[in-house]
Order: sequence, then C-alpha cells, then structure tokens
Amino acid sequence: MNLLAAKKTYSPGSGLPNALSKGSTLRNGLWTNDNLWAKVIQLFHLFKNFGPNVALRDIDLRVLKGEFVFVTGPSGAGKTTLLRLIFGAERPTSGQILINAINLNRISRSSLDLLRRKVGFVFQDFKLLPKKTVFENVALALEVTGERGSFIRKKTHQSLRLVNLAEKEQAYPLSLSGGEQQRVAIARAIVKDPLILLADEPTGNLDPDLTRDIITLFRNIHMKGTTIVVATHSRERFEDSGQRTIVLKRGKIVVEK
Amino acid sequence: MNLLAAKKTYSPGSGLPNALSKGSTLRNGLWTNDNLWAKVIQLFHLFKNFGPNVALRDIDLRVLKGEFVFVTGPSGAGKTTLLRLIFGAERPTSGQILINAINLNRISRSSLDLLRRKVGFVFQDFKLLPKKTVFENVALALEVTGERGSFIRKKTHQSLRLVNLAEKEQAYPLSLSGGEQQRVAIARAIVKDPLILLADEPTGNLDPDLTRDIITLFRNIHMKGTTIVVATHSRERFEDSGQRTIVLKRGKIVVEK
Amino acid sequence: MRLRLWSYFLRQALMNIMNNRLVHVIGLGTMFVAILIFGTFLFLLINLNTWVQGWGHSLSMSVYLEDGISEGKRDMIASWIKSLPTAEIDRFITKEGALKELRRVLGAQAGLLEGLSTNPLPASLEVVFEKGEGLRLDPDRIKKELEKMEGVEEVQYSEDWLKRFKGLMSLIRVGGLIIGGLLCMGILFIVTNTIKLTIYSRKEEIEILKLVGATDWFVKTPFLLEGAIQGILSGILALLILYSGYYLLSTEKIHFTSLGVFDFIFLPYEYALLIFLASVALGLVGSLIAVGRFFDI
Amino acid sequence: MRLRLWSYFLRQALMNIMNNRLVHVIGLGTMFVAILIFGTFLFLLINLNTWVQGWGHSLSMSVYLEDGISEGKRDMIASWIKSLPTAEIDRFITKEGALKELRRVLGAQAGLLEGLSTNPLPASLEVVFEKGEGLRLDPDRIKKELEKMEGVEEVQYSEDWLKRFKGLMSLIRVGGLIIGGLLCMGILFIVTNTIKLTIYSRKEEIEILKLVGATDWFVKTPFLLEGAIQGILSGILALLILYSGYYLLSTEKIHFTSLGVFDFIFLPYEYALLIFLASVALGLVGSLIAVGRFFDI
Ligand SMILES: Nc1ncnc2c1ncn2[C@@H]1O[C@H](COP(=O)(O)OP(=O)(O)OP(=O)(O)O)[C@@H](O)[C@H]1O
Ligand SMILES: Nc1ncnc2c1ncn2[C@@H]1O[C@H](COP(=O)(O)OP(=O)(O)OP(=O)(O)O)[C@@H](O)[C@H]1O
Ligand SMILES: [Mg+2]
Ligand SMILES: [Mg+2]
Repeated sequence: MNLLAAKKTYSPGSGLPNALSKGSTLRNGLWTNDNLWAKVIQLFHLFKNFGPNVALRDIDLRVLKGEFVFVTGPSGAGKTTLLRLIFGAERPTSGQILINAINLNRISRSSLDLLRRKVGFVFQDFKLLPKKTVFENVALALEVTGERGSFIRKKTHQSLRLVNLAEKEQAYPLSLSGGEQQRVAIARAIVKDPLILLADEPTGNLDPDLTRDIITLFRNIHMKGTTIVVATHSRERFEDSGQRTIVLKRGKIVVEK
Repeated sequence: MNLLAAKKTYSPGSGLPNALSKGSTLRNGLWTNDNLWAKVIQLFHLFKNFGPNVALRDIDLRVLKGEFVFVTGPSGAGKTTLLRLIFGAERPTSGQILINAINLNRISRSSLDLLRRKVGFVFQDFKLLPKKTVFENVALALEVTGERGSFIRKKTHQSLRLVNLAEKEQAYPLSLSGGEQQRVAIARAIVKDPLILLADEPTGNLDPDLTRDIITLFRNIHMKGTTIVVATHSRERFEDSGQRTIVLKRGKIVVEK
Repeated sequence: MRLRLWSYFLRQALMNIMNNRLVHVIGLGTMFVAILIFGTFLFLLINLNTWVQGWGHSLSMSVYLEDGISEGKRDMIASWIKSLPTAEIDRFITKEGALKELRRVLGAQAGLLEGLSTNPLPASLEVVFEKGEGLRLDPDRIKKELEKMEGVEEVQYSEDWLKRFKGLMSLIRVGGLIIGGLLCMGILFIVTNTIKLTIYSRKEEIEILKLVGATDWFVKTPFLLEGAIQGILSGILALLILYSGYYLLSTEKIHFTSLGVFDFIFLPYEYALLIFLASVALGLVGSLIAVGRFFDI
Repeated sequence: MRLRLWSYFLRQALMNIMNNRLVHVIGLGTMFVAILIFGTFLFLLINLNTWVQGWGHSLSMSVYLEDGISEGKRDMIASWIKSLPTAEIDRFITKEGALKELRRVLGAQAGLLEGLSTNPLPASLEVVFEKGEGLRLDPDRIKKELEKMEGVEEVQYSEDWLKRFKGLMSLIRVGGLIIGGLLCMGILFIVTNTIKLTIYSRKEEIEILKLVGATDWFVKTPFLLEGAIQGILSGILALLILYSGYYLLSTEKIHFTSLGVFDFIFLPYEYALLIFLASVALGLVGSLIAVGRFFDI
C-alpha cells in the first residue's frame, strides 16, 4: 500500500536554507540528547491571554529533536493555541518560545517565513484556498520556497498519494468531503519534508481505517527524524502508540507522561 | 448537570406553522407505524452526481417518526451529501425525497424555508456567522421564525447551557476553539425544537467526555419524539446505543441494521 | 409583530454596518464621491448656463422709425415691444439725438457734418432684453414682425454676437448632456458594482441565513436598509459638501480677469432634492440587485 | 530562477483573474469607467479650449495712420506688425478707401458726406491674429507699443469682445481645473477603494499564504500584477472607446445652430499616453496599498 512509499520519500534535513540548517543538521537522522540544538521546541513560562480569557498558563515544555508528542485535553483546553504559538501564528502574552534555539519573540518577519517553510502545520479548520485545486493547494507549500516546477509536481503527487487522494487532485476544496479536505491539509503539511510537523486534530473527520493509515504515515515520517506534535482529543486512538502525552486542562499542563 | 434540564425544555411539536403542522402532529410524542405520516423521511431511488462523480447511487431509505438513525461509512462515502439532500440544500440528480410526505422536488422556495425552520442541521463545517456573537448565531434560528424576543432569549440561553457554552455567549466564533464552534452549531440546531435533527459529524472536534454529553443530549431530544439522523465516522462511540445504523460505501448503502 | 420585525431589521442593518465597517465605509465613500462629482457637475452647469444667459443681456436691438411718424404710431410700436415678455425699451433716440451721437462718435472728424442741410438720421427705439431670459425670444422673428409694422424703417441687431452666443448655449447644452449622461451611467455602474462587491464579501452570510430557514425577504431587508442608509448618508454628505463649496465661492468672490465678479447660485431646491432621492434610490436598488445575485441556495 | 519566479507570478496573476472573475470584472469595469470619464472630460476640455481660442481669430485691430505719413514709415510699422508671431496684416485701407467704406455704411444717409471739402478720415492698417493663437499676445501691450511709434495716430480694437473672450478662457481654465481636480481625486478614491474591496474579498487567501511561509513579496506580487493588468486593460479600453467616440463625432459632423461645423481634435499623443500610464500606475499602486492593509498575520 501507498504508505510504504514514505520510506523512500521522506528524507528530512535535505536542502535546509540559511539559519535553520546551521544548528539543526540531523546527525544520521537521530537526535542526540547532549546537543543543545537537540531541543527543537522549548517553551518557558508561557502565558497566552485573549482579553480576559487565559488560554494558556505557565506552560513549560521541551520537545527533543525527533520526538513524537501528543497534546490532549478537553475542548477549549488550549491545544490549538499552543500549536499556533509554536508556529509563530500567535504571539505569547509572556514567556519565551525557542524553535531550534531561535527566539520567536525576537524573530524578524522574513526569518519567520523561512522557519514556516520547515514547519508543517495541519490546521484544525484546514485553511485551504477555495479557488485553487487540491493539487495547487498542496503544491503551494513548495512554491513559496521557489523550488523547481518538476520537483514540486513530483513531491505533490507523492504527498497526495500518501493520503489516498490521488484521484481528487483536480477537485476544488469546496467540492470535497470533510475527511478529504482534512487529508489535503495533511498532504500540504508533509509535502515539504518538514523538520517539525504540528498537527491539530488531524483525524477528527476521518473514519477509523483512514485514521490508522494517517497514524502509520506519521510514524513513518517520525522514523525519518521529523519532530511531531499532534493535538488530539481522541486519546484512545493513539493510546497504543506509547508515545509521550501531555494533557492540558484549562490552559495548564496537568499530566505529562 | 445541565443535560437533565433537557427533559423540561424540549417539547417538539409545539407551535408548528402551516402545512407542516397538519399531518405531522405528534401523537403523545410517539410515532405510530400504521400512519402514513409516520414516515418522516422517505428516499426513493436517489442518485446524486457531481459531474462525473457519483456521490450517491440508488439510495432507498425510510425513516420513521421518532427514529434515531446513524449513517456511517468511510470518508467520502456520501454521508454529508445524503443529509444535505434530505435538508433540501442540494437537489438530487434523480429519485424522490419526501419529508413529512412533502416532495422536495416540487417544493416551493417559501415552503422549503418553512420546512427548514423545523429541521435542525449540525453542519460538518459549522457554518457560523463570524460577525455575530455565539448568542446571536444561535438566536438566529429563532429570529427567522419571527418569535418574540423574550422567548428567543430564553430558548437561546437554555440551548447554550445544554452544550456547556453558557459563558461563551458573547464571544465571536473565530475566537472559539474547534470544539466550542461545533457546540455552537449543535445549539443552533436544537434551539428551535426541531421535528427532525440532522447532525453531520457532530462530535468530530469534541473530547470523549463532551461526546458522551452530546450523545446523552441527543437521546433526551429523541425521547421527546424528535427524529434524529446522525452521520458519523466514529461508529464505535455510538455502538452501545443499539440504534439503527446505515453504512454507506462509495455512495451505496452496504449494511443496514 | 410587523413592527417588531421592522425594528429587528433596523437593528440588524445597523449592527451589520458596525460589523462590516471597512466595507461600509468604502461603499459609502464611493457613493458619496460619485454623487458629489455629479452634484458639482450639475452645479457648474447650472451656473455656467446662468452666466451665459446673463450675457444675453448685451443683446440690444435698434428699431429705426420712419421720418415724421405720428406719436400714436410710435406709442403703438413701443407698447407692442413692451408686451414681449422680456423686452424693455432702454431709450428713445430722436433724430436730433442720433445726430448728436454721430457727432460724438466722429469726434475730431465731426466737422464733416457741418455742411448738412437736413438731418438724414432716423429716430430709433433702443430695445434691450432682460437678463437671463434674452434668448427665450427669437430676435429674428421679432425683427420680422417689427419690420412689417407701419412706421418702422429698419431693425438692426448684432447678429454676429448672437450667433456666437447661441452657439455657446447649444454647446453647453449638448456638452452638458454628453458629460452628464456619461457621468450618470458611470456613477450608476460604479455604485452598483461597489455595492455588489460589498455584498459579495458577505455571500457566506446570505447562504447561512438561507440554511437556517430565513425567507428571502428576511435576508434581503437588512441589506436593503443598509443600502438605503448608505444612500441617505452619502446624499446628505454630498449635498452638504457641495453647499459648503458654494458658500466658500460665494463669500470669497472670485474675480476673473476682466470678467468681473461671478455670482454663484446654488442648485435649485428641486435639483438638490432630486439628487438626494436619486442617491437613496441608488442605494436601495443597487442593494436589491446585488443581493439577488447571491441567492442560489 | 528569477525568471522562473516571474513566470510563476504571471501565471498566478492570470489564474487569480480567472478564479475571481466576478470581482475582477467589477474592478476592471470601475477603473475603465473612471478613466473613460476622466478622458472624456479631458477631451471635451481640450476641444472647448481649441474652439474658443479659434474664436480669437475674430480679434482684429485697426491701426490708424497719421495723414501724410511717408511710405517708409508705413512700411516700418507694417513690418513691425508682421514680426509679431501671430499677427497678420489683413489689408491696408487708404484715406479714400475709408471714405468709401463710410459711405457704404451710411447707405441712404451717405448724402451728408457730399459737402466735405477734405477727407477727414485716416488711412489704416487692419491687423488680424492667427487662428488659435490670438490670445498668446497681449493686445493691450501691442496697442501701447504701436501708439508710441511715429506715424501712428490711434490704435483701436474691440475690447469688449476681448474681455468676454478672456473671461471665457479663464472660466474654462478654472472650471476645468476644479472639475478636473475633483474628478481626479474622486477617481483615485473610488478606484483604490474598489481595489481594496476586491482584495478584501480575498484576505483569507493572503492569510493562508503567509501561514505556509510565503514572503510578503511572494504574496504581494501576483496582486500587483493583477492590478497592473487591470490598469493596462482599462486604460487601453477607455482610450479605444474614447477614440471611437471621437471618430463618430468627427465623421458625423455635428452642426450646432448657427455655430457651423465643429472640428474635433483627439487628445494629443502625450495626453493619451499619460492617461494610459496613469491608469497602469493606478492599478499597481492601488493594489500595493490595498494588499498592505491585510498583512497582520
Ligand atoms: N482568538 C481568540 N480570541 C479569544 N479567545 C480565544 C481565541 N482563540 C482561542 N480562544 C479561547 O482560548 C481557549 C483555548 O482555545 P483552543 O482553540 O486552544 O482550544 P483547543 O484545546 O484547541 O480546543 P478544541 O479541542 O475544542 O479545538 C478557548 O476557550 C477559546 O475560546
Ligand atoms: N459539491 C461537490 N462537487 C463535487 N463533488 C462533491 C461535492 N460534494 C461532495 N462531492 C464528492 O462526493 C463524495 C461524497 O462526499 P460527502 O461529503 O458526502 O462524503 P462524506 O461521507 O460526508 O465524507 P466525510 O466523512 O469525509 O465527511 C466525495 O467524493 C466528494 O468529493
Ligand atoms: Mg483546537
Ligand atoms: Mg461529510
């Protein structure tokens, strides 16, 4: 089945641009604990308020290179907010966020753009462009990096095959089912061989079989060295994975195992 | 807990307008099999194509008044399309749809508006108005019926309490978490005491606890006589309910139990 | 119940305006500017017309009378002229007066008149036409009528100036019609399209309203009210700005080289009202058309 | 690589235009209409100016010469007049010619000239000014200069007509400036706001592009290209329509009552180019400003 292809496809760390590539070169695809750079995501005393609402309070978290972390918690716990902060789509009220030792509080706009090219994000609400086809939506993530057309086409086809959407390439997002849209969002996030993959409720609209496929896909990507953070409410589905799980409740980390 | 309040709140069949109220008056909140009107939803040889795509093929289905039906199936099976057809948001390519013995192929625009006031729909993509508050979004479903302001306010508060969102009444949808938005969509669908409740993946963004609460809520509504059709991929969550389940695959009903 | 619904719609419209501020400000601005341009154009056209018609005042006519005409006849001719709606007799020049005038004109060369035995010059009536209305009459027709009368020898008026004047007037009329027409069409196009764009940005809202069972009118009415409010506001604003401009112009009188002072007049009351009503109608009808486009659910 | 990027942007822009047809057609239409209105205004203004200047032709000047002036002096005066850029000597009227003319004018009354012993009338040079350029000279200054010359007795020209003429010219100039300025501002406002609305309807697209790591320029460039394409198209379209209008007018000659035939001229080459460039700039800059508004992610 398609997912086996991932083995050959994913080679993170290849062709890293600028600042990001310097400290973060993967050592044979494994992370080394003693290396300062090995802490890919570091959050220090992070707070995020929306007006009077406190979405996150005093979050301290380190994610090592190549880790696979689950963030769970009830609806409104702050999972999405946490991922958005890590992605630099939202600024913290206080506290520090270091991605690959780069402080997001002090990052320039253009460096943030560069960073985002190496971080894949599966948005909870997909965020697909309705006026572009599925293929164009996925290709977009590579277009912004200025890759060559043939490379973009190859990668995009591959990525769509991985999420089982090869035959919907020319469809427009609004004509897709919920689960199909979600898979386009996943394809777009993984097409660029991200160093970090942030996935927000990536299987909320998928049936159990597809969910299992996607989890397998993530595992394959993870095995290539990609750091993965998945926010999900469906704890039980991932339970067997035996990975590190962080439980949020009302903006606080209540369990970490 | 809040859900207990549902017992008192929901009294479907009260204040039905026009044509709809005639044949469909509930008999002591129970459906009677021998009554022609008791078949609330009837689908005959239903086909739906989107261009070359066949989303539904030859669907035959009758749902009795007061039934609780699950529609499951893999992503892209046609669950959403089926519900949208029943709701009159989409026209079938061929075949007949009768809702309360009204043929949707021949219904006038204004009758369709009337029908929709008595059918609640929880959309898979929520379809909330971003420029209106949560309260206004829910109240909207009653405003269109021309109800009195005080009644609308009372019902809206109640409905939001039932989905555990009382404290988010004045928030705007874009500032809500995915699960919160989904619950607003649910509140809007049930606020009008619908005769039929169509819910498309209503718990995809909810944690297991909330999912259980929502199922309990639906059960309570069902017990008052409302006909409910829920499309969901998470079969297992509802499995214990012992309700009728229809499994779609590639647009066809493959299992009906 | 009806009243409740209307107050609901009005609240809805006002809230929508608040919630879609950017879009509404742009829509309002466009309408305001469009109406202001049209108003300014109309204002200038009307003033230009008035000024040029004022110059019609300089049209004068000399009615030369036969020698030895009886007073009765002369008075008859004079009263006929006076009966013309805008004509006025500026003065009566006797034969002697005419000679004196000629002498004055000849100046140093006046000596050549010394040798005259009889006065060869005729008496005449100098006719002027009232300011602003001079051209309602056809001077040619008047000339013909007068020349048919007994006692009138000849009628002269400056046909050259009149020709130019008439040309200018028809130029203003035709030019005004062309630009005015173009402006009108352009404004209609721009305003309705801007409204279309403002509503386009809210087509999702329309779809959702339809999905929760709103009737078409329930959806449309707030949009229409918003359009009407925009029309009212931009109409009032444009007229106010136009009046302020007029006020400035008419107090700080503008002196054109050798043309003296222009007296501006504001748009006549009916025109201003018409502009206002047109602006409200534009907002309403524009919204009605635009909102209709997005009803496919 | 740069080239690849640019071809990507161009393809992107064209695809965006296709995908957002409604919005683009409206934007294009608005720009086109706005530019057409401005172009028509400019066209009419330029033609009006030309016609009115053409009337300057009717300005003529009589230079009365002293009796017994020598041929040499007379020729000197004549050649000085000819040296003026636009002046031309229409004819030379001798003393005898002047008397003949007076006799003709007096007609029946000419008898009174019989008693003259000497010819009291002066010889004169009749000067006319070339079509269209008459007003570049200051007749007053010419008059003064001539009167200082030996052998010139008096210089007369119709100051009344000139006054009106100058007034009209400054009216056209000031009026043109006011309407033109207002029109310009109005068009700028409307077009930039329409662009703002068209981009507003796509602000989600901008947000998503930023979220997948696009640089600001990567996001902006297609919008700018779209704006430029709109500017180019609407500029060309407006000029074409304007030219068609001109063509119609100039073949189907328009006869105004008693003003004869108007000869229309098209916008001078540079003006047309300027309109075109302004339209492209409008599209570009409008998009640049508008797209900047929606960069908050
Ligand atoms: N832009 C915002 N403005 C105001 N409040 C916000 C905003 N975004 C999120 N919140 C609030 O912050 C809290 C956390 O939201 P978040 O989206 O992170 O939850 P979540 O854990 O992702 O929930 P879910 O599982 O339902 O998606 C919620 O109460 C939400 O209402
Ligand atoms: N408007 C449309 N135009 C074209 N194809 C469509 C349209 N809507 C749905 N489809 C196609 O019809 C099929 C069924 O879609 P539908 O949304 O009903 O699936 P679903 O069972 O709800 O899936 P999911 O669980 O992923 O939501 C899909 O293949 C989808 O791509
Ligand atoms: Mg979330
Ligand atoms: Mg679906």
